[in-house]
Amino acid sequence: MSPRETSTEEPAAEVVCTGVRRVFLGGVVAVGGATIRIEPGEFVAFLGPSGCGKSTLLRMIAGLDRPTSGRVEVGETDPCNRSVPIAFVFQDSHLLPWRTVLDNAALPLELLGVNKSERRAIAREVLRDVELADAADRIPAELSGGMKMRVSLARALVTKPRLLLLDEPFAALDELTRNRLDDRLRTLWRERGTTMIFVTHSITEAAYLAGRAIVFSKRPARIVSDRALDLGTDRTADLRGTAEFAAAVRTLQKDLEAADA
Amino acid sequence: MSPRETSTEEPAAEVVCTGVRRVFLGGVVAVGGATIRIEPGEFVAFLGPSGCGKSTLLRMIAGLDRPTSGRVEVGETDPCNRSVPIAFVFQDSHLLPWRTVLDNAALPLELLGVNKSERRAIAREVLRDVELADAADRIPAELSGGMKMRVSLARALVTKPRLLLLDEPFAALDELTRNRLDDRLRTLWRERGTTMIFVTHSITEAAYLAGRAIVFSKRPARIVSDRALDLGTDRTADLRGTAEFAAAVRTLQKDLEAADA
Amino acid sequence: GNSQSGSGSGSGDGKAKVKLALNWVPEPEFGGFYAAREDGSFAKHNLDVEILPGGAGVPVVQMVAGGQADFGISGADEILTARARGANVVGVFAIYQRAPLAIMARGDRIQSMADVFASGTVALEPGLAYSLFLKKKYGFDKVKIVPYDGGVARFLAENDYAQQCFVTSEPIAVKKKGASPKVFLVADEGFNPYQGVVIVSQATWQSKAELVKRFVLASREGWQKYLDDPSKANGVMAKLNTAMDAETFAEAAKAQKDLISTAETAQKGLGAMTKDRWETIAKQLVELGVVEKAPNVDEAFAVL
Amino acid sequence: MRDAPSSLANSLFLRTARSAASKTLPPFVALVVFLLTWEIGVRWLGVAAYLLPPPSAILSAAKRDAINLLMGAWTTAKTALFGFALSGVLGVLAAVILSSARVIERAFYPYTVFLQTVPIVAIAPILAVWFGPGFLAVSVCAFIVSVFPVIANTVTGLRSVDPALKDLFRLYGASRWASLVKLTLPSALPNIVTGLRIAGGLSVIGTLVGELFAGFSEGAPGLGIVVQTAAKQLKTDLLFAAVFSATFLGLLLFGVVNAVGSRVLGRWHPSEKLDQSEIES
Amino acid sequence: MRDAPSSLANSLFLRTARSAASKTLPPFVALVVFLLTWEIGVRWLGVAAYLLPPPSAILSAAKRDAINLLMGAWTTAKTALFGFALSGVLGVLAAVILSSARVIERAFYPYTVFLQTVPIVAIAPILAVWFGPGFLAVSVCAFIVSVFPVIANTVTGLRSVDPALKDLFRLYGASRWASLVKLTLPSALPNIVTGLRIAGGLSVIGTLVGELFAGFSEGAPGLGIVVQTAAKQLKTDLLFAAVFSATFLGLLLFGVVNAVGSRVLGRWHPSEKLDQSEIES
Ligand SMILES: Nc1ncnc2c1ncn2[C@@H]1O[C@H](COP(=O)(O)OP(=O)(O)OP(=O)(O)O)[C@@H](O)[C@H]1O
Ligand SMILES: Nc1ncnc2c1ncn2[C@@H]1O[C@H](COP(=O)(O)OP(=O)(O)OP(=O)(O)O)[C@@H](O)[C@H]1O
Ligand SMILES: [Mg+2]
Ligand SMILES: [Mg+2]
Repeated sequence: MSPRETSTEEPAAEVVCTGVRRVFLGGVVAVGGATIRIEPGEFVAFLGPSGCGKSTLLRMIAGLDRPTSGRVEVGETDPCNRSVPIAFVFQDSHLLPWRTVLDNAALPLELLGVNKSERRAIAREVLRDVELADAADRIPAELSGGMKMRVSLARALVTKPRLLLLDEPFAALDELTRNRLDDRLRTLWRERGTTMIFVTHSITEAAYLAGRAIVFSKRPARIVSDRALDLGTDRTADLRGTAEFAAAVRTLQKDLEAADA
Repeated sequence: MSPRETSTEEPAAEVVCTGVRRVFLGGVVAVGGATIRIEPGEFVAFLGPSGCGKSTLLRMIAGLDRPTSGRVEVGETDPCNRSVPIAFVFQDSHLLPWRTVLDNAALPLELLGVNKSERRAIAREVLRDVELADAADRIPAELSGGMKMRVSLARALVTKPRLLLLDEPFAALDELTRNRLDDRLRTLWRERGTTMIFVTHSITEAAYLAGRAIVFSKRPARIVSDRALDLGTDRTADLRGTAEFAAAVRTLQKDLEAADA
Repeated sequence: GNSQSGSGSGSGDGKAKVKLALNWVPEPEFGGFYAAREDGSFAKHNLDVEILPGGAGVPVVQMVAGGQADFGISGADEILTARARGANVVGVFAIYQRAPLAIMARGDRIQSMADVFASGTVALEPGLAYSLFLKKKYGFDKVKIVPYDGGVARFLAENDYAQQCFVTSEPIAVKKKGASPKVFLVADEGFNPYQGVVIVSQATWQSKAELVKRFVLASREGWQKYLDDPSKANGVMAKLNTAMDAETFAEAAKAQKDLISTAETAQKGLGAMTKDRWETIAKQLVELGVVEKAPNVDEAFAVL
Repeated sequence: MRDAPSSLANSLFLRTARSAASKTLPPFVALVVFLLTWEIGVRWLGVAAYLLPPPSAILSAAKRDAINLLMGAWTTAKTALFGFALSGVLGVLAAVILSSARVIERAFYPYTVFLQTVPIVAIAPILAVWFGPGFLAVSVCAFIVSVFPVIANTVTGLRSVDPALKDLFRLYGASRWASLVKLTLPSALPNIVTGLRIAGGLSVIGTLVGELFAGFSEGAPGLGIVVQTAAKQLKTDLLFAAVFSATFLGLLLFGVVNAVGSRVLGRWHPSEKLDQSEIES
Repeated sequence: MRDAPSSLANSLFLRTARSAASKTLPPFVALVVFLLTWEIGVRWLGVAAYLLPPPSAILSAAKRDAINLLMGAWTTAKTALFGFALSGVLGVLAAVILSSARVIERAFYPYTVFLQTVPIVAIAPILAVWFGPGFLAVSVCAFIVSVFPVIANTVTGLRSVDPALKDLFRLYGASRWASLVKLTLPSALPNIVTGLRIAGGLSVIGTLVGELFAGFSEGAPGLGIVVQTAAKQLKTDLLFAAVFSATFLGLLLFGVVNAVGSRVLGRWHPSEKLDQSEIES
């Protein structure tokens, strides 16, 4: 991954949720009082049953929604102020249907005022990283489901945010591509030290990627477990065969079963 | 799963693809000459890299798209004639945004002319099977990603089609829910004997569910391998621990690596 | 199916129900008909007349020719033009012996009709025969011709602005706002078609001459009453046309008196028409290019 | 403790009141500000009252002639409403037929422009002779003037249906009728509502114009006639009073379309969604 | 072998020709059938020529008065085009301002209905006095008549933006301007195009009416004057010739809007997508 070259490295952001609740109109409690503190530069995986409130929590952290009660702070400010640059890979790809893949990927740079040739060069590079170099000139309607998600990922990676939120970015990808992108993401994290929150339904993926895994209960989302995953910093495909990895996966599995009950 | 009770059981349909090619405007070859014969009542998994052409092939089998050359036959007729009832879980949920979950799920019955109370009763039952009984009165905009896909699954299961096509139906679900739904689907298949084609990126899911797995190459989709999975008819969670299962998974993994190269 | 409007069909009390289509809202120019209705002249002649007031654009000639109304109000020039196009209507009673059509203008500069066309802006309704007549007589090359917009606001707002008018209407309205318009009748310039002409379709005229005759007699009586004392009919019309106040009604009724009642009508009765006049108009219309060849005036009007 | 329910009811009442206020207050304030600016502007600039009277003069003319205006408005309203209803029904129907096949659309859609460009003066004689002068003929004028926006918007709506949903209906062998009723028309609703919004105002102006060409009335002359006679008599205050009465009719139709629209579109369509801020507060 | 490229070119040519034919043939055939039916119908039913002349009579009137019609059409076209352009620009601008805040929309959107319901007769004197009679005043009439559909459609379009995409822009801290230019306006384009489609026809009729109230009747009188003159002199054949000239102008605008629309919307929007069958063949 070769994201935008900037001269000054911005520090990773800290995320603090304090008693965050979100009740939707009609009384659906999506998040039922979550208190989480994520240190700058952490790589955290969110796990939990379908419909438990993970996406809702992520949206609040991104400042796209407000808690009904409780507070969210990113880099010590309200995320709704947009003072901390955040990137977000939504659960659905949400591409602009009238733009080519290239210009979709370059959108955040465009909004930052980067000039056309520069932003296109950067976007082209990131598209190569997500294995979409040959689809740069197509429009979203001409892409497969997995390709759309990869464009959406590329769009999040062109900038250098202080916090990167990923909502099941690889669910629609085959295992091989997924593993490759896992590795890229991990490398990127090590290079940049960005704070990352990663929602996934794959326990192995969570264990492989994250330094910490938070498991949520069925709706309303409450924290069932919050574990550090001490599997070292250098993670390669071999890790998947080790006993520690298997143990970590098993623990998370148990947590999830508890969450589902 | 308790789908619609009908008096006469319709036989499962046979699917025959002969040299099917699909070239999109602009010269993108999505499917590059696929010849497949699927016997009535088979449960086939399609595997392949992202963007290789699986969805395109499925759409042609459903009669929603026409091959540029070659022929598709379902139950010995052109699927575009709609003479053989087919159900399809699309890769995206594609719900009617103005309808409640219940009425979305009941849609195929409504189109068949089933009266309101009856179709709602059936839909309610199927929604219970996909663990959405409490969301029956919401509209799609109020659902999580995984919930939407489950509504879409419920919609496909309310009727008794002769052929059931599933395009990554469980990708957005957590592992536990996914396993439960895998089991339900397998039970349903055994009860009804419907022909099923199941696209998935999860090798273990493919091995667990299907009696036969077809692995496609990178775009344009060509068949890399076509294997029977002789893991017995009674498949339970225990199967996942067996050596045969691990072997089957390993073989498919190899095939996929070959496909990706 | 042209006569479904029930022309002459009997009503409950044996009166013939007929419709009279006006080409404008109730105003003194139709006063005689309201007088005939109010004072019982129509009833006396066994007529039950429904008066239909309309907007400025209503197609009276077409409706009478098409049978949607039994009687209508039009002008001699329009009748001849209509006949030339195949809409066969017949004039049977002419209210205005002298056309009330006029040009009004402001300013000391203007002493005659010729001065109106010497400079400035003149508002004329496109397509009117008399505007063609004025064009032929004075030429429009020194003035800007704009379409008459149905109102008089611009007349007050702009200098050097003249416009077409009905002597009974617009001049009175602007006088009330303190302006002193100079009014020049087109009739004085040599173009003087009968106006306020009651028309019937040729078919009606041929099949129900008796009914038409009764209508004309009643109208004549009504108009005589109106000329004698317009106040009662004015009161009725004022209720129907609220834009006009009582004072204006009275002034308009006074202003039109001389155009309706002339030496000729003193002799032949109100509404009289002569073949000479009709032939003059027919000739003028041909000269102005409105119609290709002069229609036969004998069929265009009927003296009763 | 015993006060709790009543304070709850109270706060509910306050909320409803606040929401109603937030809906009616802005247009009201805007109106007041606008009228004040007009009044002062006209006086200050010395615009002649016979060109543009100040609102106070219009108001007093409206009071003076209240009964006539009301009766005129009633005549016009009936006619406009019928023309509007015709536009709604026939416009949607025409759009459905036009969209039923590409060939039909190509062949006929362009010519519907004729309805929009034909001046009433050209067809008034035909209408007056065919339908008889009065209500029906004028309604048809209103219809002709207002139907094209309904057609154009509905066609856009029908065309914009999500292709994936079309596939879904095709897959389940939906009949043309079922697809139309259960998929295409509901998808097109936001566009249809917009078309009707435009048709509302147009049916009013169509009636005003139609009254001048095909309207005969003994009883209560419609607002179109009032406008024309007032112009001739230089009663500009009355003229504007009549124009505003017509606008009020247009606003009523607009309001009805909006209300029905947001009821039908309800919570599912973004064009009818409330602001985030409104949900939150 | 050597023939291959030329046969390829040939088939490409055939294809293009076929596609062009499939676009122009249906409206042409429809027109011919319509005119024939009209001609025969009018003669058969014995409809009076002064009410509705047969197409042949209209055609010969058009030939007879070709020069007047052409010059009138030119005058009208210029004016309508300017009014249309004003509607397009100011309408979209107004809609953007209206949509910029819920309060503004609530306060002002309803009153834009006034533009749609005000009769030209009411404001013509003001326009003529302020702008002087002629091009500008008439253009303003065309603008007033045609702007509301642009506003209403654009507002619907601006409101219908996918909330998820709005979130995306919010997330990346897009300025209001950037959101407008890069998200909201492109999303609203299908609606804007529909609004312009309606405004096209309306600007033509607005010009015809405006010419009667604020134009010139000598020099090069527009089609509105021709229509009025013909109506007054019962030259119904010329009247319809002028009406059809106006319709033709409307069709031109409609065609231009369609062409620009499908260019801009291109392949991404379903309302401009080709049929499956057309892709296949
Ligand atoms: N706008 C809304 N109105 C009402 N309820 C909502 C709304 N959005 C989400 N919900 C509900 O909130 C709950 C949490 O949704 P959320 O999307 O956060 O789940 P999730 O954990 O991301 O699930 P998944 O893994 O399936 O994506 C769900 O039960 C959902 O139905
Ligand atoms: N309408 C279209 N026009 C042009 N190319 C298209 C179109 N639809 C799909 N394609 C291309 O066809 C190829 C196959 O797409 P398809 O959706 O079948 O892939 P897939 O195997 O389902 O992938 P995934 O696993 O990501 O869903 C892709 O490269 C895609 O870009
Ligand atoms: Mg989610
Ligand atoms: Mg796919």
